[in-house]
Amino acid sequence: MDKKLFVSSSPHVHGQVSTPAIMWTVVLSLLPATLWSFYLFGLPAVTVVLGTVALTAALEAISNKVAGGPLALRDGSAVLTGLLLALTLPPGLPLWMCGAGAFVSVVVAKAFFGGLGQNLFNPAMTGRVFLLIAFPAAMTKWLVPRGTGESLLGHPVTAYDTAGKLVELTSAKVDAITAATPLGLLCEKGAGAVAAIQNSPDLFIGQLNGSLGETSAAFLLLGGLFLLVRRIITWHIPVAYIGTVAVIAAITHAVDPAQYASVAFHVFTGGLMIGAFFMATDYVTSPMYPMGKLIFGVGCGVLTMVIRLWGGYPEGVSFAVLLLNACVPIIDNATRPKKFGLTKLAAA
Amino acid sequence: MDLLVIVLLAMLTENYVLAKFLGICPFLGVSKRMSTAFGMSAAVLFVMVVASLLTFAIQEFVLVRFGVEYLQTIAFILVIASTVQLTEMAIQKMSPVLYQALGIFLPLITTNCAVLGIAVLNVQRGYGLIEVIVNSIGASLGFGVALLLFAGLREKLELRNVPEAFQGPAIALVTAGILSLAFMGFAGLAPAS
Amino acid sequence: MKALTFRGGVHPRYNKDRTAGVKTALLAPPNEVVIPMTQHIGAPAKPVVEAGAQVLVGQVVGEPVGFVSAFIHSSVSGKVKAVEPRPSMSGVPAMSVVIENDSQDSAAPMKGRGENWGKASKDELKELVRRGGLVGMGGAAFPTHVKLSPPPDKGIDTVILNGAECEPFLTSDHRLMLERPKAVVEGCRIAMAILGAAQGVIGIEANKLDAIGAMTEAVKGTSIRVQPLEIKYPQGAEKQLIDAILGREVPSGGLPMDARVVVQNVGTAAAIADAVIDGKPLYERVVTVTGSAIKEAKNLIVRVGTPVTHIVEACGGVSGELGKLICGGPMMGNAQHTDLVPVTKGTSGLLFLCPAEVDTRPADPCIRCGRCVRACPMRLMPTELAKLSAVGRTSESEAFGILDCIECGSCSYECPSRLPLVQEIRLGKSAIHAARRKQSKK
Amino acid sequence: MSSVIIIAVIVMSGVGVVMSAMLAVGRKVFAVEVDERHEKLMEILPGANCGGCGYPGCSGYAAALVEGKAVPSACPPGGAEVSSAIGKIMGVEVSLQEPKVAIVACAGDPTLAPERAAYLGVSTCAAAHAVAGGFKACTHGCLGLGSCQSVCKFDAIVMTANKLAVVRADKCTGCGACLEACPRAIIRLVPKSQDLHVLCCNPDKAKDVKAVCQVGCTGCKLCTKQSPRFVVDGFLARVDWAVEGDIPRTVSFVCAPGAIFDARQNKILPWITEPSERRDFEKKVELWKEEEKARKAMAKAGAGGDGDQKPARQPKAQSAVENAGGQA
Repeated sequence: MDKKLFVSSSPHVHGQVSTPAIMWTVVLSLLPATLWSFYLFGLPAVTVVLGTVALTAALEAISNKVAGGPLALRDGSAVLTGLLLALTLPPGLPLWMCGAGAFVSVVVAKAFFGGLGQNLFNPAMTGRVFLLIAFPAAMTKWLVPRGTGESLLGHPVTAYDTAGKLVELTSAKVDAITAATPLGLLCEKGAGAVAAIQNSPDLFIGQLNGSLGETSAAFLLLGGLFLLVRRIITWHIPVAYIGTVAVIAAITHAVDPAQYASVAFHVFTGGLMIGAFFMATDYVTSPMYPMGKLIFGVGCGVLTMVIRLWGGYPEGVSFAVLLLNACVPIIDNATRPKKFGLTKLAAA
Repeated sequence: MDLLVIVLLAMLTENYVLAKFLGICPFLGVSKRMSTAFGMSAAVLFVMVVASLLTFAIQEFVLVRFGVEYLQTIAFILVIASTVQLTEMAIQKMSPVLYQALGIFLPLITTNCAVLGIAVLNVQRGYGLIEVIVNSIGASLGFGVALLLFAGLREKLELRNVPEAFQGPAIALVTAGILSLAFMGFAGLAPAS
Repeated sequence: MKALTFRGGVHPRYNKDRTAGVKTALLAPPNEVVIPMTQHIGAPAKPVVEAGAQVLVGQVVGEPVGFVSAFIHSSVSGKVKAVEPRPSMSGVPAMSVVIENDSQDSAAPMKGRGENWGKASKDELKELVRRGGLVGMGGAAFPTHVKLSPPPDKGIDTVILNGAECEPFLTSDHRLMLERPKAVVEGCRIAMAILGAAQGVIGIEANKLDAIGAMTEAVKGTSIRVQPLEIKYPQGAEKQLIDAILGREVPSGGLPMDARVVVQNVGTAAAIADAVIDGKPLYERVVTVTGSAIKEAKNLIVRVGTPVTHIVEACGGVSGELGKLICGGPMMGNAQHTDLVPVTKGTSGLLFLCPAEVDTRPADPCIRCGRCVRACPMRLMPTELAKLSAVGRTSESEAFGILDCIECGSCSYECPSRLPLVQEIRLGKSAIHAARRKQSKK
Repeated sequence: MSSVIIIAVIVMSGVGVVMSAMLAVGRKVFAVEVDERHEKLMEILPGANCGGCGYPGCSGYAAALVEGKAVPSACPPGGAEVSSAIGKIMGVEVSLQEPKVAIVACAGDPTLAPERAAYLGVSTCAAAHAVAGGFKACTHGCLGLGSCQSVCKFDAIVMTANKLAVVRADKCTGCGACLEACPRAIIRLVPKSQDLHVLCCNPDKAKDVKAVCQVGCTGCKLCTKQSPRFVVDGFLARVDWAVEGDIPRTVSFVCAPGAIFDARQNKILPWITEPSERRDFEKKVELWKEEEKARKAMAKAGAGGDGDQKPARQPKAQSAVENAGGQA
């Protein structure tokens, strides 16, 4: 034999799934919501999304270069982080702020820890929370979605104006009015202020003001289901998370409808969908075992609702996910499955 | 309900480590192992409650009575230092392993600003005896939660490929920073009294 | 009947079509065989012939040293050329008896008990198995007589024959069940008689319907039943097989006999029948020769000690370039650095992969996706164990059950980052064993 | 004004008295005995936690010393200095041992001892050794993945450009950590004062060794003619430290494959590929040969006063039967 044979430890074959494939699949699953945000918010949305993704990728490339490792852009994780971050930002956020968020996401929360797979906190959520705390004004300046002039689902497109009044958008006249989000109104004025929209299909379709990617529960759900079907994520975290939010909303709404909003309102507004399907399920920063995933989901749900209902911030998804990220080591330690040979002992 | 507010405030919203940035020294020092962190939390719980009670007593019955409130800081430090000494002796006797693991950080609770902080805060807010106890328990629980979460994270960090430049305290501080960001979510949770 | 299974596992591409329908053929013995003394788990056998001696087919050339060891027989007749270390499948040279084949195939006298073996005592049957040099033929090569001698207090009630053959590419057991079902059943009955077990079960994966049919036909009138199993790897791993068929879990750290079961490979069962009925020792076996780098894939009856090069010639040679040569299946087999090594009793297959099939990409970092955790049939946490092993934190990995790992390879197969999890775990296990040995020496 | 000060002083003193009373009681209740020798020992131990003493770290060694379980001379990095300091603290006599250093007994880098397979997988020596018996044709040769280097706490092991581990005798403390790390057990501890070693562990016959390595010991026994300290077991030469005798410097060039290592050169001839360097080296060898001849002649003339040369003695160890009396 003239050429040396390869030798390696068994197994000698591998499955088809690869890390880059997983990352790009998640990116793909986010595309409907992204495109919808382009349609809804127009150019400001395109700028924020493309700008953030480009900046994230560039920062990742630089970090890799500095760390001396191979250029790992191929694995798609940087693009995914950038896209996820962008989708949690309000349309029209200045690009330099997007860059600051990208820096915190990719460099501080990820590269400092050693890059892909080494971070303890979800990079996109870390970036968003940083921006929220550093630039509260800019981060709560919401654009009114594009008035289509035509109604979807048989009634006119609506949005809140700055005074918190529901305005019907009858034509494509407004492109840049600042407005409050439904959750912001709920936080400030209670459930009465959002009564009109509480059970509106707009919540589901997402013709509302809010962060780019979080407005449309429908498209996010579509992406999430795609990931479930492709077995990229398991049902545990999304079901536990959304379920917990629904249960708490149902109880509080039943107790005091004037103070607390309905289940549909809580489930379909804010960042819950994107958080439950895309942020909380991030492999690196979520528990490994089924039981742990359920605990994680429930924990996220409880904290989200605590912050939404009684906290100072209108939305609690990003804080809740980060806080539960911090609990992952403890959850993992506590929920290790019983190994084979300990559960069904052969009856003597 | 007021007491619950005090606990939540002390534990989460005004978390001594992550929101007020007090007691960072033991937070970074003894958070490498879960077991040590647990021992430290217990020690801090004991010291905080005892020190709060003692300082409360001294404030009420000595400093105010004799009109020497300006001696507050020095008197409190004396009390706290003695309490810590006592705790140290007790731990050395009862759990030599924990004593070894805590090392220098045990005597350092003496100068731990968190313990002094709570004693001073109790006086500033004019808390009564029950409130003092509740507040100190809440604060030490908050310290414990932060320390345990952080210890769990640091245990995991040991198995991750942190770049050499960031290993050790550097990455621990970055982690603590992000954890602190996350705790900001509790802002406004329980309105300050 | 519903196909049974266990929790966890993976679904690799089976790639069995190329040889599943190919009838087993006899391979003419080579001009020279190299018979290693280490063909089994346990102490190496001691060579009992010297260079220059004349030997017959089936003559003992190596005697066991101690209880956990096995007889080794000549697979050809001819002259012993040398007794010296030769390259072996373990990668390091092993003491071997080299025999020049005189092509006479003159056999040593074989004394079996014939069809009325039922009259023989248990010890007599066990001795026949021992004299036959039988070892587990599924790959692990554990001496069979040891497996058939559990402490009497174990109360063995079931013998399970492993016909799952869950390793991709391999079809030697499949062909054996089709071509010699009676021998398999007889072997199972003998094992049951030796162990005093009332029940016999032959577990076969549901993708081998013809084998299920043939075996169902062959077990008629016996207390043995055929159990179809779900198509999943590692369905044929002892502990998983017992769990699937009987719903019993072998306790952690225990052996199948702790669940009152003895598991034998179907090939071993046939060999038991040969040894007891005909007195024929184990000097040949069915080997599946396959893979994209071999011209003609075949199931061959190969004499022990036949060099791989001889088999390659018989299969039309290598097509294109050879990238990897694996002894056994792709999930648990061992890569070889040369084809100059001889086939042993435990060689169930030879897999020839072309260079394109060898994954040379470097591993990505672990992203904690948990696929390995879901795949692990022992319900361990492979990625965590691998990391702990890599940094040498053995006490923790031991506490998390690293010693329970059966090294089936499911975790590494599933890993999207292609991390060498099994290799790290294996190293961690051997580090623990080494530390224990050191401790016991002190 | 003075009353204020007095009150303050009284208050603080009062508080202090109460607290110290509390502590005094505490001291009684929680009294713990501490052996202060432990602390003293910790001060003098090197603190590298290398494990060379066989205990978990310096603290473990100190504890074992205090308990009387360990001997004072067990700290290899500390050497004689630390041993005697320990002896002083513990109040015992210390028997000094000759300091040892590790040596990698393999000279066959991949240019001299070829690789037989392309290894893929975990990049540690133990891992590679376990896969198909290692990727090197010689199953006793250095795999060159640097596991010994990574366990060395003293930066005493360097990997050559050709992937071969070499110990730097000046930095090596003889703690033995690398011995454990090497899956092929080709690192051994040798007396620090010695600088000629056989760099080969392959016990196979000459034919088999030649097939896998250009610098492997073939067991030709030429070296035994040079010095009684060389012993050939089977087909592998080694230096027997128990045998007294001198080793002429030129011995490393008698060895046909070049498996004998001269630590003074930190190199063996086959490693030098640069032609000019090779020529220099060869010139040096010629010089040594001359020196050696002169020295021998002097010894023959019976110059008993030669200080640094021991008179040839009869070999004491029975293993040196091969001794041809090359020096007498």
